[in-house]
Amino acid sequence: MVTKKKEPLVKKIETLAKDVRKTANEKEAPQMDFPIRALNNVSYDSRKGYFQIGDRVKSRTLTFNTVKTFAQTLRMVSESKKLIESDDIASKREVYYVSKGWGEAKFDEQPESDTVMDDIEAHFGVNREQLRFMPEEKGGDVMGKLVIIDQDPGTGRDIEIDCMRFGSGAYSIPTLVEHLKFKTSAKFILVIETAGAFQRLVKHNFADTFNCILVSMGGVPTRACRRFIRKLSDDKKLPVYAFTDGDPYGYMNIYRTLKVGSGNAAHINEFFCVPKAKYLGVTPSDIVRYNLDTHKLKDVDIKRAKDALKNDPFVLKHKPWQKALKDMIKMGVRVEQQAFAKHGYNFVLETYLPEKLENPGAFLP
Amino acid sequence: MVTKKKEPLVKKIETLAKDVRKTANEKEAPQMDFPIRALNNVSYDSRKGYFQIGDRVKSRTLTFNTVKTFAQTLRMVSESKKLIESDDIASKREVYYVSKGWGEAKFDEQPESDTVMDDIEAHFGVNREQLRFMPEEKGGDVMGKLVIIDQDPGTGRDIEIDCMRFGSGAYSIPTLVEHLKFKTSAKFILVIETAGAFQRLVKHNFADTFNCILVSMGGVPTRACRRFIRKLSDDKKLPVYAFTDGDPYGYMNIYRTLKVGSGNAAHINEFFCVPKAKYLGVTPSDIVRYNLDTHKLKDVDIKRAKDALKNDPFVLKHKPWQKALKDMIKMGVRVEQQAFAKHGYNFVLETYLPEKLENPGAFLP
Amino acid sequence: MSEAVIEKQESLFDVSQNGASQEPLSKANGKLKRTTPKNAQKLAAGHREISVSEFFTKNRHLLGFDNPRKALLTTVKEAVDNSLDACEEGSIPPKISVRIEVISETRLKVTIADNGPGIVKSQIPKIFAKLLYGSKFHSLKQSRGQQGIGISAAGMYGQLTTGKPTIITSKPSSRKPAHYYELNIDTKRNNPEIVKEEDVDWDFAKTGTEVTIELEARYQKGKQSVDRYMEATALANPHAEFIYTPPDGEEIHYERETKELPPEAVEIKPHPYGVELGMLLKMIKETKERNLGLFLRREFSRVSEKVAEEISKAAGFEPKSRPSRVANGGVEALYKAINETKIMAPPTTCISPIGEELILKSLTQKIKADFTVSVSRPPSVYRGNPFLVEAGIAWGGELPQDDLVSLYRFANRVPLLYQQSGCSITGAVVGTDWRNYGLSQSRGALPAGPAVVFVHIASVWVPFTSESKEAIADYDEISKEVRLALQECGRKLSRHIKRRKRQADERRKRGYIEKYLPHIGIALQEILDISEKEKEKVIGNLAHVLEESRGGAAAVGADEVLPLEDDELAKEDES
Amino acid sequence: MSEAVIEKQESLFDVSQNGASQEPLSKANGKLKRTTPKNAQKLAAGHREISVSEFFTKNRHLLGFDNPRKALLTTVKEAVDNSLDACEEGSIPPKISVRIEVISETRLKVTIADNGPGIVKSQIPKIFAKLLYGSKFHSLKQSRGQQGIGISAAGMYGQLTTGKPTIITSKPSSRKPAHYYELNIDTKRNNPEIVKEEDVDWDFAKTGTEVTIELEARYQKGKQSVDRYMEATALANPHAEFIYTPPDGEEIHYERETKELPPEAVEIKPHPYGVELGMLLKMIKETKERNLGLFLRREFSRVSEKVAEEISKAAGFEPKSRPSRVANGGVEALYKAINETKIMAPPTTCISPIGEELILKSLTQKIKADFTVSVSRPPSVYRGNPFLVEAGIAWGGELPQDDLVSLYRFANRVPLLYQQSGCSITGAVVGTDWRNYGLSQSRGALPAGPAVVFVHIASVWVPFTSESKEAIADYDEISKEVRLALQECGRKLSRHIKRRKRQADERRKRGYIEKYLPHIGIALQEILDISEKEKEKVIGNLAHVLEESRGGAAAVGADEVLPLEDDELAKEDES
Repeated sequence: MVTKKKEPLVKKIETLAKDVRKTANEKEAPQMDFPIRALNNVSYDSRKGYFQIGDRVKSRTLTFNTVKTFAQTLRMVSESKKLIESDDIASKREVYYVSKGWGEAKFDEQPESDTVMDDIEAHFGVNREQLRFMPEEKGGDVMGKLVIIDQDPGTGRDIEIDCMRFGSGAYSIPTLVEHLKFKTSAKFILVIETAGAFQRLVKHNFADTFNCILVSMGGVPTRACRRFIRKLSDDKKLPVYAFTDGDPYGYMNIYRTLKVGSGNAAHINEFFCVPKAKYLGVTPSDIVRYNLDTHKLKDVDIKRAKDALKNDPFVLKHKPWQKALKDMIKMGVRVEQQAFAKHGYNFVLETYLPEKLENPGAFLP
Repeated sequence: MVTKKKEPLVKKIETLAKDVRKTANEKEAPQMDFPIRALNNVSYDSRKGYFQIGDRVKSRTLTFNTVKTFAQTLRMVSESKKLIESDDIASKREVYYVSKGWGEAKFDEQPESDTVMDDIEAHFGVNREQLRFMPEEKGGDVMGKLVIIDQDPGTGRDIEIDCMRFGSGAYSIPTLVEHLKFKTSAKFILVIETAGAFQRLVKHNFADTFNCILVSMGGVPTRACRRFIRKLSDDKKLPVYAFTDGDPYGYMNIYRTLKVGSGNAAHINEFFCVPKAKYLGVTPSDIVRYNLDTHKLKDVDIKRAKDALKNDPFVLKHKPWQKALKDMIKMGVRVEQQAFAKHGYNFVLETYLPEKLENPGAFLP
Repeated sequence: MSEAVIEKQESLFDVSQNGASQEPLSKANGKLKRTTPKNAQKLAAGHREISVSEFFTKNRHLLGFDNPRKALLTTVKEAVDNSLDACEEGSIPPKISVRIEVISETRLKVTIADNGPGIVKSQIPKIFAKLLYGSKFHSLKQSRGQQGIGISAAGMYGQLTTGKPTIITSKPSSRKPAHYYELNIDTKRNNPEIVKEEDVDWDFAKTGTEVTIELEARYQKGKQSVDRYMEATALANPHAEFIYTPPDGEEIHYERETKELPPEAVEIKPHPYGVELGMLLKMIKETKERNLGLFLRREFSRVSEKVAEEISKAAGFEPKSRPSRVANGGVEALYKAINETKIMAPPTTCISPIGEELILKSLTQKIKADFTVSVSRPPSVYRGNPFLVEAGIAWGGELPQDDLVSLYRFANRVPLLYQQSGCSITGAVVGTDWRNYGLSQSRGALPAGPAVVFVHIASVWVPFTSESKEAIADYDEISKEVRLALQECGRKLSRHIKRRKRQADERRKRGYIEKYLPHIGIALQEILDISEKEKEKVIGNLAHVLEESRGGAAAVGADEVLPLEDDELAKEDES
Repeated sequence: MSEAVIEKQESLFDVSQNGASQEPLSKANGKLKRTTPKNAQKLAAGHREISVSEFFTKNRHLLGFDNPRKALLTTVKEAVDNSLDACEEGSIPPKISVRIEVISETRLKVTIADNGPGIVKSQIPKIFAKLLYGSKFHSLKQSRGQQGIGISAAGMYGQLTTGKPTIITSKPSSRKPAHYYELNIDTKRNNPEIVKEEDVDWDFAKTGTEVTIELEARYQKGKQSVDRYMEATALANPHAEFIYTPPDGEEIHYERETKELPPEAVEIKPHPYGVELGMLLKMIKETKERNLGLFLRREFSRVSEKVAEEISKAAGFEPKSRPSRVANGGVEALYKAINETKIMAPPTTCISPIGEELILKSLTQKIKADFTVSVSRPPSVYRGNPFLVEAGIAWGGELPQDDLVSLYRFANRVPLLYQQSGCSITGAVVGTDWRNYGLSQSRGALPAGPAVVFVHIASVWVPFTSESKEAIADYDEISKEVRLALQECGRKLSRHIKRRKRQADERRKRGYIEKYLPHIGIALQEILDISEKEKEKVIGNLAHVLEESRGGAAAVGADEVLPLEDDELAKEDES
């Protein structure tokens, strides 16, 4: 393992520890501050483009009631410092198991350790990945006009990965993407909800034909996936178009999370969202225009749409989304990406997407 | 699209259609046979190595009660022929949507079309992928000492994908793998349940150190994933070692499905299982040997283990598995892959796996 | 709430009547303290007899006057039961008018008139204003009646809550004017108090009786309403005509289905199997028969000379033994002997069924259904008591398609409106597998579907689960008969439903040819690239094959979906 | 099942007593047919009076003899109630023995003895073998008693089911021998029948009464058992001593907590607000007072001269008006006037509470708990009836930790064992938020925890929901008082529980210093690479800080988990 020069985050950790020691030795109760991670401490500024955490802060002072969490927080911070210094990583689950060596201070259930981890992220204003804690799940597949520059884990030397050279396969995004660099001649990134739709576009060489990069999210995009798209689009100034099922889940849980982040993760949305993403489809108006087969909206869909219309700062800012959700509620139906197959399997790539891509200005914000 | 010479499967489809026409014109009721896909028509022969379908057959004769399914079956078969001839593919969901153009013969819900698809697979004794129907989900990640040979979807020319050159990323297995070819110098394939454990091994260059190929299944392996491992291990005569959580789900739902297939898919297990797989861990005896932190078995775990001991032809054939399941029930606990983190994050790759790999003869069958 | 109000008020009322132990006013307002202790002599002085009407004034819920809603139903029910019984005893096809009028928010006036034989003048006051005065209490045969309490209790409740007397008009002779009475009950003495009496004209019928009671009550629709009671009563009494005027106006006329009266139930003697030890002792003590054999033969039914001898000997006596000898210490042996001797079941002439035909007519006329079935079971016996079960089902038509069926329960032609869930009739309906008969049914529930289910139990002694007489106790013998009756109805119904279904099926299948065969044609055309003409030929041939196969279709295609017998194994290949 | 058996048997019994309309044997076995129609004259001949004991023989469930299990409880309850009442009236601290013996599988013998004043010889037969004979029916004061039916009904039930007479031994004088009687009831005439009588020695007490009844019954443990009844009765009657011998042997002795008898409840006149219109009419018709004013003042409580005048005038009369004038059409106006006039609440001397101190003593002695509280509320009034609520809670000790609390309900010191869920006491317990007082509680359920909850309602007239007198009706006034009493107990309890919790908390927190502070030390050492000595210093300082902060700890750390207020938004970032 190579020891690098002290990282700024390590310094921050040391400062925290020093503060605790100093306060203790002054016979005062040490204290840690955390921004409050709740919807009423979140704002959405369409210029900034993501859900942003507000000013409200919660202080955790050392008391009998907080002493266990206090100890766990410091031990986890220390764990993070060790990982950074040894250039290692640990999954959230692994960190939870590490705590089993902490005697009485161990976590009983993983949600407890995840909460402390979120607190630490928020306290330092960094993301979990910088702390060297990584999620269990990786981040989706990529193919198209893109060369990714990574390092060989053995030699540390740069390697280039050409995402046009995967045949029918694809590049699987790693959990940590911060160190990746890119080369590309693509004109846009098309982000796709389902692996099935992705596979069809791969099979038919869509990326080459339209000179683009395809990303498959496989449902709600993971942090790694969002960060990858964000970094790629920022570095290479590429527009990002989202293509999901036409239902409140696709609109709100998938697309909105991709674009502006979530309320719960407001303290790190800054890094983990893609503000420049635009919504290509499937929109409620596509249902009519392409005469698509639909399914009845479920109660949970309607609830989700109504909640969004009422509470979601993103929707409240964007009239077109309000209209889309209202239209959907009124039509009472939802539509899937695969619905185009009714007109032939390749209708989606031969007709729908080309027609849509001719006028990106009409995409939903 | 390039038209190739007539495939054997197309001939089979034509034969079926001709039979129907001939019988009809003789004023007899046409009939189709399907092997019965149920556990009581399944056998396990440890020499063959997979769950095998028995002789019992169900005949579907054209009657008022069967006429709808009959029509749907023939239309889907025709769909398959079109896909083969145009060298195209269609996801299960897409096929379901295509049926929406069949008027009264359309499928109301996808499970109906999936059942007809299974019937067709069973009737022709081929797998769905040969019919050009593909699942929605892809098949897991790969990295290590492997070069995959695929074709460029645009040019149709061979391309080589070096799985050592992905940095922190990985190769994502496509839904169809039949056409892939391999070059490798690896000594074995290590198949891993969780993405987290996989990522740690990638990060620490395990594949290079141990000269192997790593495959991440992400839970129960998909058909594509199983087929990929099977094809790779057959073509290159590589042993396959499985590394999962130590619980009845990891043993039965993940490992057993990987190795011998499932009862429901007995008609295609021949292609979709990896009979030569061996179970590396985590075994119940590892819990004691490595002093691992455990979780209490849930009721569903205990039920799963007891059912397997009672009914599963695979378990009934292998004493060591009976012992392992009984031990687990007796200990009343399960263990996760991440549990090794208690001894340090890299204990698993620096100590556990090397110790295990020194004696593959001791792996569970 | 309202129940309790009543009880409280009664208590105050009673006290006001009590002259005993009135202490001076000053004392009653004093502090709590112990008064002089009473010895047995002093205590004895406080004891006195209590009249039955005083008792029931204080406990009127015992008679069904728990709350204003139930008080209304009880009043109507008691009067209608009396009217029906009177008409039947007079062999007059009943015509009964029931009218409910609103006096104020909490007060209603109920008037019931019948065309029965009327009541002789001298009996009117006692029948309507004396508790425990009646004709049916002692008879062992099927009857609607209570025990000579009902109508007087209703009058007493009215008097208590409104201060108004009960008004009776009765015309026992077609040639003379009617008697008119206004009556109160003197509750202290349980005796009628005549407020007014005179002769009047009355033209509802040639003979008959009319009673009017004003009472604190509430009219409310629903399953336990007077509306439902009238509807059900009309269903179970197809020989009677009812004119019902609810408070909201619209008169409802239930026509009779027959002019013929039901066969009269004959009174029988008790069956030996049904006698308790204490009673047997009492009977043998009080018998006027001169020996054991005669006692057994004459005071019980179904005891022949031979049986009497058998019982006597088994008990260690002779048929000639004197009853007093047996009474003196031999009763337990006699009791045992009776229950060990084989005795013929009791006669069943004491019960009077409605009859299959009339139930059918009644349901057909009164329920707007498509199809009606009925069954009248032969009499059976439980614990020495003869009983008989009848059932009917009306199905289809305007009945609601998806609700649970409406269950009408009757005991001796009287509808049971309360305690449906605790009743063994309900149990038997729920316990019958209606899916066999074409209705849908959830586990442990009534069947669902467009149907009315009618069940009548007729017996000398209906075993109710409680004093409120609204649910039948769970006797195996009775449940079994109910089940058999329902199954018989069910089978008839099922044949009907199946026929309907078959017809619908035929139509549906004929549709299949048009719907699905063309798709087989399209597929063959696509796969084999055949001509339009050849495609049509194949479709035509297949249509022919299907038409031919129609008969055996159901049998062949039964196992359409492949069974997946091991859930755990089946789940694993979902991708 | 068993309930119905009883009913059926009664019916046969009654018939056997009936000489009327006996037809020849041959006829009873004949075919169903209509006999000659009866006209009013013939029908009239069938009417006759029915004795109250005949009525109750046929309807014994009305008196609590629904089934063998309940019959046992009712018998014990009636006898014990009588004994307690007798002792109290004789100002003797009660000592009562209850013994249940097994005769056969279905037959038990119950013997209850008391040390009351005894009964004079001449009264014994009527008190024990005549229904509706008693001393308490007419008095408006708190009493346990039924209406002169209970013990005679128990005897009648025993006689009917076993043929055995009721056996009474009573000693009204300490200097003379006791009277011994064996009694049956002549049900046809509702009169006692003396089987045997003699003078005997009896040594349970100086004076007193013992009654033995053999009956068909079942002994069974549980919430509705005699065991529970005895335990509860002892709890609510701390001035009484009980010696209870259940059939399985082991004698249980409940000691008395005081020798002092409860204050005697004084009889009062009815309050005007509680009178129904019908009663008022009757009262004014029958009054012997010479004018309206005196009638109002003397026959009601709380009517002063001034109030009487006010009422009279409001009704359009003068206080001097003759009652007969008012009776003649002025009663409705009088009724209205009464309810519109302000009248003082009734005197509360008619109720006799147990008292806070005795409830406390009783609970402390009889429940193995750690901590006991009690509350006796001041009297209050509902609808003119005075009443009073008392409550107590015993907590901790050997009581089961996780079960729902045991609720003991009482009305006038009599335990209520049935219909817990329908009772407004239960409603008030469920409706109280016990989490405020340190017990856990699910929505709509009794609280859970190691506690016994005791609630007593004492009143001249307890408003039961039904004849079975096992549940109290939902009067706002009563529910409110129960709630207030429970809340007062709850607050006391909560102080206790909080103190306990605080102590446990202290211990727990002291443990925190040892458990968690070293980990803060380890983390600081790891991060800052400090020496072992410096680490110990920091830990020591932190321990000091924590010890100092102990007081305010609870307030500061309340919001430990960050709130996620929008579920929908919160879910999306799970990776």
